[in-house]
Amino acid sequence: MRGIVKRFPGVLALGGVELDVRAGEVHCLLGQNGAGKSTLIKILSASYQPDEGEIFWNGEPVSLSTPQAAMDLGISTIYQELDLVPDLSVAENIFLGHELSRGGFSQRSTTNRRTRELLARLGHPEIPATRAVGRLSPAAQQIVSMARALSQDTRMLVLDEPSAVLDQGEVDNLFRVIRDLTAEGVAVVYISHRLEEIRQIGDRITVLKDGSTVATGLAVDQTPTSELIKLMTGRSIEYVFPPRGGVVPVDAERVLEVSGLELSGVFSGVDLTVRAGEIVGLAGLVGAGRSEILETLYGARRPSAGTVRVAGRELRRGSVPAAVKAGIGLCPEERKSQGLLLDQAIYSNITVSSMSRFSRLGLLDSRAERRRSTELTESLDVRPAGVDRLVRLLSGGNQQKVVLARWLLRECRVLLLDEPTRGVDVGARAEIYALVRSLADSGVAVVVVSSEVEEVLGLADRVLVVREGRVVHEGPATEIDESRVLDLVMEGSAA
Amino acid sequence: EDAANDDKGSSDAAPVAAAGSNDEEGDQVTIGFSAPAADHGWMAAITNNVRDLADQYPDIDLQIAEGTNDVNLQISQVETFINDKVDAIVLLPFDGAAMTPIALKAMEAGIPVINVDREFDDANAARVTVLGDNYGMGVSAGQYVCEQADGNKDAVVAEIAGIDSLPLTQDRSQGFEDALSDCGLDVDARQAADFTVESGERVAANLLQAEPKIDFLWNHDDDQGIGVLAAIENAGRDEFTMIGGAGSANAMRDIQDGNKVLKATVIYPSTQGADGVKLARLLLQQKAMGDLVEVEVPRTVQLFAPVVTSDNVDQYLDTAFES
Amino acid sequence: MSDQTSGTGKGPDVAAVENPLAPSQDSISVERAASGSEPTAGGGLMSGPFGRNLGLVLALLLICAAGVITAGDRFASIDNTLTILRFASTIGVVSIGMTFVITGGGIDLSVGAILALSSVWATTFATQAMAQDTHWLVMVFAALAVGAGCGLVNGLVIAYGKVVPFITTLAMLAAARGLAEIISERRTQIVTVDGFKDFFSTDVLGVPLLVVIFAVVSVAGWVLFNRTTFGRRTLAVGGNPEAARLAGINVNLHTVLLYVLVGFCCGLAALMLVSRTTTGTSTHGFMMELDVIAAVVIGGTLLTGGRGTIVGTVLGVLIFATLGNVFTLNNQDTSTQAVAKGLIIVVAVLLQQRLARRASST
Amino acid sequence: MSDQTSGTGKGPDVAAVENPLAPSQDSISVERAASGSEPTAGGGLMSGPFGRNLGLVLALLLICAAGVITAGDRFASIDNTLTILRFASTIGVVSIGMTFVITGGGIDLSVGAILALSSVWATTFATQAMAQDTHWLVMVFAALAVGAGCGLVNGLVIAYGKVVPFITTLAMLAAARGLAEIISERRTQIVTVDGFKDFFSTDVLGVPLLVVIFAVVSVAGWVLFNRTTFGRRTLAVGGNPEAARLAGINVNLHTVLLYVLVGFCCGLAALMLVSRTTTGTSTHGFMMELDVIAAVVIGGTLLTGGRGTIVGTVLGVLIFATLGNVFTLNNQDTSTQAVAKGLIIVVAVLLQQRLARRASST
Ligand SMILES: Nc1ncnc2c1ncn2[C@@H]1O[C@H](COP(=O)(O)OP(=O)(O)OP(=O)(O)O)[C@@H](O)[C@H]1O
Ligand SMILES: Nc1ncnc2c1ncn2[C@@H]1O[C@H](COP(=O)(O)OP(=O)(O)OP(=O)(O)O)[C@@H](O)[C@H]1O
Ligand SMILES: [Mg+2]
Ligand SMILES: [Mg+2]
Repeated sequence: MRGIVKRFPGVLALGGVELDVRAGEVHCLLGQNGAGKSTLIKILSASYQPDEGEIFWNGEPVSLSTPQAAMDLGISTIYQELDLVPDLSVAENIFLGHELSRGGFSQRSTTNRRTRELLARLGHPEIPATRAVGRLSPAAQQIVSMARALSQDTRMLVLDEPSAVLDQGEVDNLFRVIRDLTAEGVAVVYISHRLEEIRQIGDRITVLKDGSTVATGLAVDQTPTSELIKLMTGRSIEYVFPPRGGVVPVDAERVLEVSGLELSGVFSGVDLTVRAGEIVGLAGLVGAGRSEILETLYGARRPSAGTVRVAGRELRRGSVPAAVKAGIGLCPEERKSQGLLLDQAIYSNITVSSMSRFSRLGLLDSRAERRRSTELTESLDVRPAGVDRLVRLLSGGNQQKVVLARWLLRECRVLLLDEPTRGVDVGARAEIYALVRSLADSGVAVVVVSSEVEEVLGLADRVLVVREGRVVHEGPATEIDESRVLDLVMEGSAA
Repeated sequence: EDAANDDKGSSDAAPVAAAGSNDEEGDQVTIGFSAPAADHGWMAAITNNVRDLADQYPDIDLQIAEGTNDVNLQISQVETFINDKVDAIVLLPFDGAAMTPIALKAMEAGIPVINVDREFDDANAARVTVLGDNYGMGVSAGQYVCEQADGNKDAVVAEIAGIDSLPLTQDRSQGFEDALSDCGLDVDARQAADFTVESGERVAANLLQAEPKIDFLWNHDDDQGIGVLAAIENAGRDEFTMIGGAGSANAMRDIQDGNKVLKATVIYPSTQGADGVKLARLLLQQKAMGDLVEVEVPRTVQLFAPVVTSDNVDQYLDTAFES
Repeated sequence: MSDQTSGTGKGPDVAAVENPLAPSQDSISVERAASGSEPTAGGGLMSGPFGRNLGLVLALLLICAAGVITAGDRFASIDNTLTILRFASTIGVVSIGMTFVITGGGIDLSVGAILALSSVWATTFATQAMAQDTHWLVMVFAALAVGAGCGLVNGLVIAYGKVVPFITTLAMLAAARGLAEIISERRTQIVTVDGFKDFFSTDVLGVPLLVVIFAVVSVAGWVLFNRTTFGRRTLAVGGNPEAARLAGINVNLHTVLLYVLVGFCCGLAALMLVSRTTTGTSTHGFMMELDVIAAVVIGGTLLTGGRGTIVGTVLGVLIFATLGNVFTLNNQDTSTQAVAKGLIIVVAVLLQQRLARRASST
Repeated sequence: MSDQTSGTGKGPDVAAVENPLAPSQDSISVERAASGSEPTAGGGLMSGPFGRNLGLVLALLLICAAGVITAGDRFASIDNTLTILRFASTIGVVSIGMTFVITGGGIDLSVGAILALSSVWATTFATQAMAQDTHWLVMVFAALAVGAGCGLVNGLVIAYGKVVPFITTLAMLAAARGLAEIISERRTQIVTVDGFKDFFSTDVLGVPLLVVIFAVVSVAGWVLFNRTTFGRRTLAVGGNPEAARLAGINVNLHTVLLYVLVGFCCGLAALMLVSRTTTGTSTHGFMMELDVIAAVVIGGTLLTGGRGTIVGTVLGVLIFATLGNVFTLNNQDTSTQAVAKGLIIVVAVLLQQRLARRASST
């Protein structure tokens, strides 16, 4: 790809990007949130048309006018936002657009058989080929997307943050598949914000910054991480977690008390106490029920048993407004479907939970809203700046920051974070960690759910390990290490 | 006209025509009745009159189907009557031609059909046809205008029609046009409404703007006429003479009270359905029409469309329908 | 990191011998957690037509039971059943087409008007004269071509003009009915071509042709919807148009085809109505759109697109047709019927939802 | 590196022109392709009402120009303007309410029926007798209470019964109109309370009260929509109900309030229509739902919820009202009107979209 330029109204998303990918290599694409990575690969898959620039395939210039044209060349793409059709079955989704059919009639048994083969190759024969995709968990949907990309004769595979919804075991599984493919001479373009993954799988690296290439073709093993970070962010960041503020005093207020919480069929007997100033991390595999625990204590699901107290007062069961009123805030797991009002401006997404603060007799003071939102987005470094922009047009990581900003504004007493750094770049990640820590220091009780064990251990004061809906371990983060957590997490599957 | 005078006043809505031995209780007869949706006053009066009439005769077992403007549904209602083997079917079709095949089927099944108001396109499809005179109604209105215009060839004539896609509206307008042309007049502005008060108001408000000066305004339907009058009132206009249609009690009372514009209305009897049911009963009980020498119920009865003015309004007010 | 994993993992080997790095097979949660606010959502295209349509079947049975109790043999006779089916046929054919359009994320308010225009076009003096001279199939061809043609116009304006379907088809509603009035000069046109009348009034093994057509269209619709690429792509176009586009589907073309399809169904329904009434008029199919959409939506097709069911639509059509029949048999007055109908609709949907939820949660 | 770029590129303009197949800007259509989506329209929310509604204003001006050319002073008179406005008032008030419901992700097909029921209830013999004895405000209260009450029922069934709005309000349509017929015994009820008639027929500085009410409701609606938490919540609930719920908004309660609001508007419109026609009847507001929804959608409110505009709705209402007036002034027959109306609707929307896109891309 040569000199790719892409403009959106008011934004220059790509200003002359260079990328060349060789057969059989894993080419990593790095860049901060909003750097233009997703835009670039959407041009590669002909989802967008570039305003300028040329694409060469095997040395020949090609024009990719429709997604079909790209697919015909053998370019398969897994998009950052899962692009599946919820009401079609797994098999139908995998073969959508290139259905196995005879005279227009679907060949269902062949399709299902090929689907099972593909899923088995990906290490997931347990996903039923005929189940509607909308009923699968996000992780399983990601597997389906992958199977979809592999269902065609692929010469180049493009993956846009595929690991975001996967836990470490799954990521390893993914890498195994990628290695198989590269061994067959397939080129892979891999986008991720987890630099350690790049180390594991990558061959060469291209770094994007603000829509242009700042470095290309760097060999992975010759480039230290610190330099990558510098290239991406333009400054050097000590990729470390903020220091813990010392032991949380035992007599600190018990802000959040959960006892005997149960959601039948999902989890049971969850007891959890979080004191003011404390960060509690929930570790576990995807599907262990951590998100459900957060959602239930937030009132978004009605528990079958148990109580939730905030500062000693019991909350009404299954009522989000009650929880919000009591001072709980939740950054949900799926930001697009659960967190954001995509077609609203950034500022109204930020103020939606604190509107009463900006209103007098129901009348909103939108100037004050914008002012406060601008302060927050600036402190979180949301790009591009400007709170009147539609959230839909932000890159993934920046959208996440908007959700965080909402609860920062609300000044809650309890903050529930479900995968807070999913899709967030290194720089912003450090900022978010620091922010969470400083919130805790100011007396907020924080609960963090993350699939990255490292993150849980590094950020939290206390760790709970969840397996199959039960808390199997509880203790200070300093007294447990990653391998022990993984042992605890895996135990069930071994049994 | 005599029918009105014979009314015993038992009901203002369903006059009992010529009393006599015909009214004596006879064999129990089951009569199916189907009509278009009662979406305007006249049509509602039709069904109300039929119901009231059936209540008066203990020997009539009336089956009334949901009023509908969907011929598909109306056909299936008649099919239900045929399946039920009712003794006779009184049918006021939404569209006469469209209901012809099913009426033929009923007749073939030995069930006499009494066709009301909107005529079938096959004479064999009905045993008796009770017709309002839509064309005649237009003619009556036109003739009245001609009379009042008194030779003035420049008179501005406006017309507010009913639902324009109905054949009956076309007939009325045709009659009006033909009668006007006899005295050298024509329709200068014509707009169609929906037989509803609301549409009458809307159309009239706009029409009054379109025509700064009007001499005569014929409105096809007195129910929508309430709206037309409201619009005239709102516009503060009174330079013309308005003629109504159908003959609602409201319109007649207005005429009686000396309304500024509404001077006349052309009756279109809302008792046709009831007449149909009565004729069906006579037919089934093998009775004949009392005042006729003829021993059979006649094949066609066409109702008269008289013009009601302040001179003769007292005579008609009792039989008028309350819309 | 991964080395740490495998180093400490004492268990995984047992579970997945071949692939020690991969998490064991059951470690990934396959089910999505059903979110509380979306009761029937997962309701499951996959969980079999029975469970999913249980509520509808039950509602239909209840209405039939009411019919039998109140009208006895008058209800439960072959003649009466055929009466219901004949009535359901025209609406049914259009509803099948509408199911595709709504599933594909659109809506068509112009079906009644297209039906009227087709019926008028097929029965003009000129068409009938030509049919007399050649063959009555000329009328059939005219109706189907006009229907599909109107659908094509709808589809083009929606897919390429990017005008929302609601507005486009509302405009078509006005235009097509107006045109029908102009062509017919607001007169009811009577069919004089005997071949046409004879053909459409034949019975097939005692079943009226209209009902046979409805049955054939239903089955063909079911196959098209569930067993062909076209049908499955319709779900994709309605459920996630962006994903469909990225999958290489020509979303615009597909949208056009959907409207042509429903237009064609309207043309067919027009022929059925013309034969039933032996007339073509601009008032045919008046307000039909609401009945059709109601039947489709009650059947379980999602108005926002992406989920549809042909079986549900057929049941929806039958529910409305039977309900009307029971009312007529019981001699109910129109206003009471209207109130009762309103209540029954809501109760039927509530019933359907509760049962569908139960069916999919087991 | 980027210098190579400019070497190969022949210039952006050429590229853009050369590649008509490339969906370029249009294809990004973040929203669903069928929704007539200008990817930028959202940006329009910010770019001031003028740019966004330019197309509508232009369409209205064109229609007015046509009026002036064909009807001269008969069109461009104060009387005629008031005629148009008086007509627009009732529909307009309901449309303002509908804008909220549609923006909130719902739809209300029962507005016409609720209006009819309110008008009947406010003019029954009993109500009028009570009004005579006490004060004509009794009638006002009756209409508003009935309207809001019907809206409440709609809202409860939709929010807590989880029945889709289309079906719920379709059921309400049948039930409310049926009830109106039963109560009025299908008679047109004439208003005899003079206080009521006098009040509603007053002028305020030469402007009829009806028009004043419409203006007040529009302004109040605009403030409520754009400047209050209620309006903001409506956008949130319509745009992404799940996210709204997780942000702490009581989505169910808000949904109920939206339907109560539109019901209240129907009650108010009923009063206006009662005073305008001096009657209450079950036929009032027949088929009004389509006109109202058309005005709202033409105005630019998204049928799928999450985006709405009060100014657009008012313009939409005025366009339809003026169009009808121009037709009548020209003595056009209904059929021609219908055809022309269909065409004009589509052209207006296309115009609006092109202009809105241009306005926001600059
Ligand atoms: N459809 C669009 N319209 C306008 N601007 C857009 C659009 N899509 C993306 N952008 C802008 O283009 C820039 C690049 O976005 P892109 O999604 O490619 O970033 P990214 O590198 O993938 O970031 P992330 O790591 O957060 O996913 C961002 O500033 C974004 O706001
Ligand atoms: N309503 C429900 N009915 C039945 N099972 C459910 C329901 N909700 C959740 N589950 C099950 O609960 C488990 C937890 O799901 P989930 O994937 O959200 O866990 P998680 O630990 O939060 O993972 P992640 O971190 O990826 O979000 C899954 O096995 C899921 O199938
Ligand atoms: Mg991205
Ligand atoms: Mg989770």
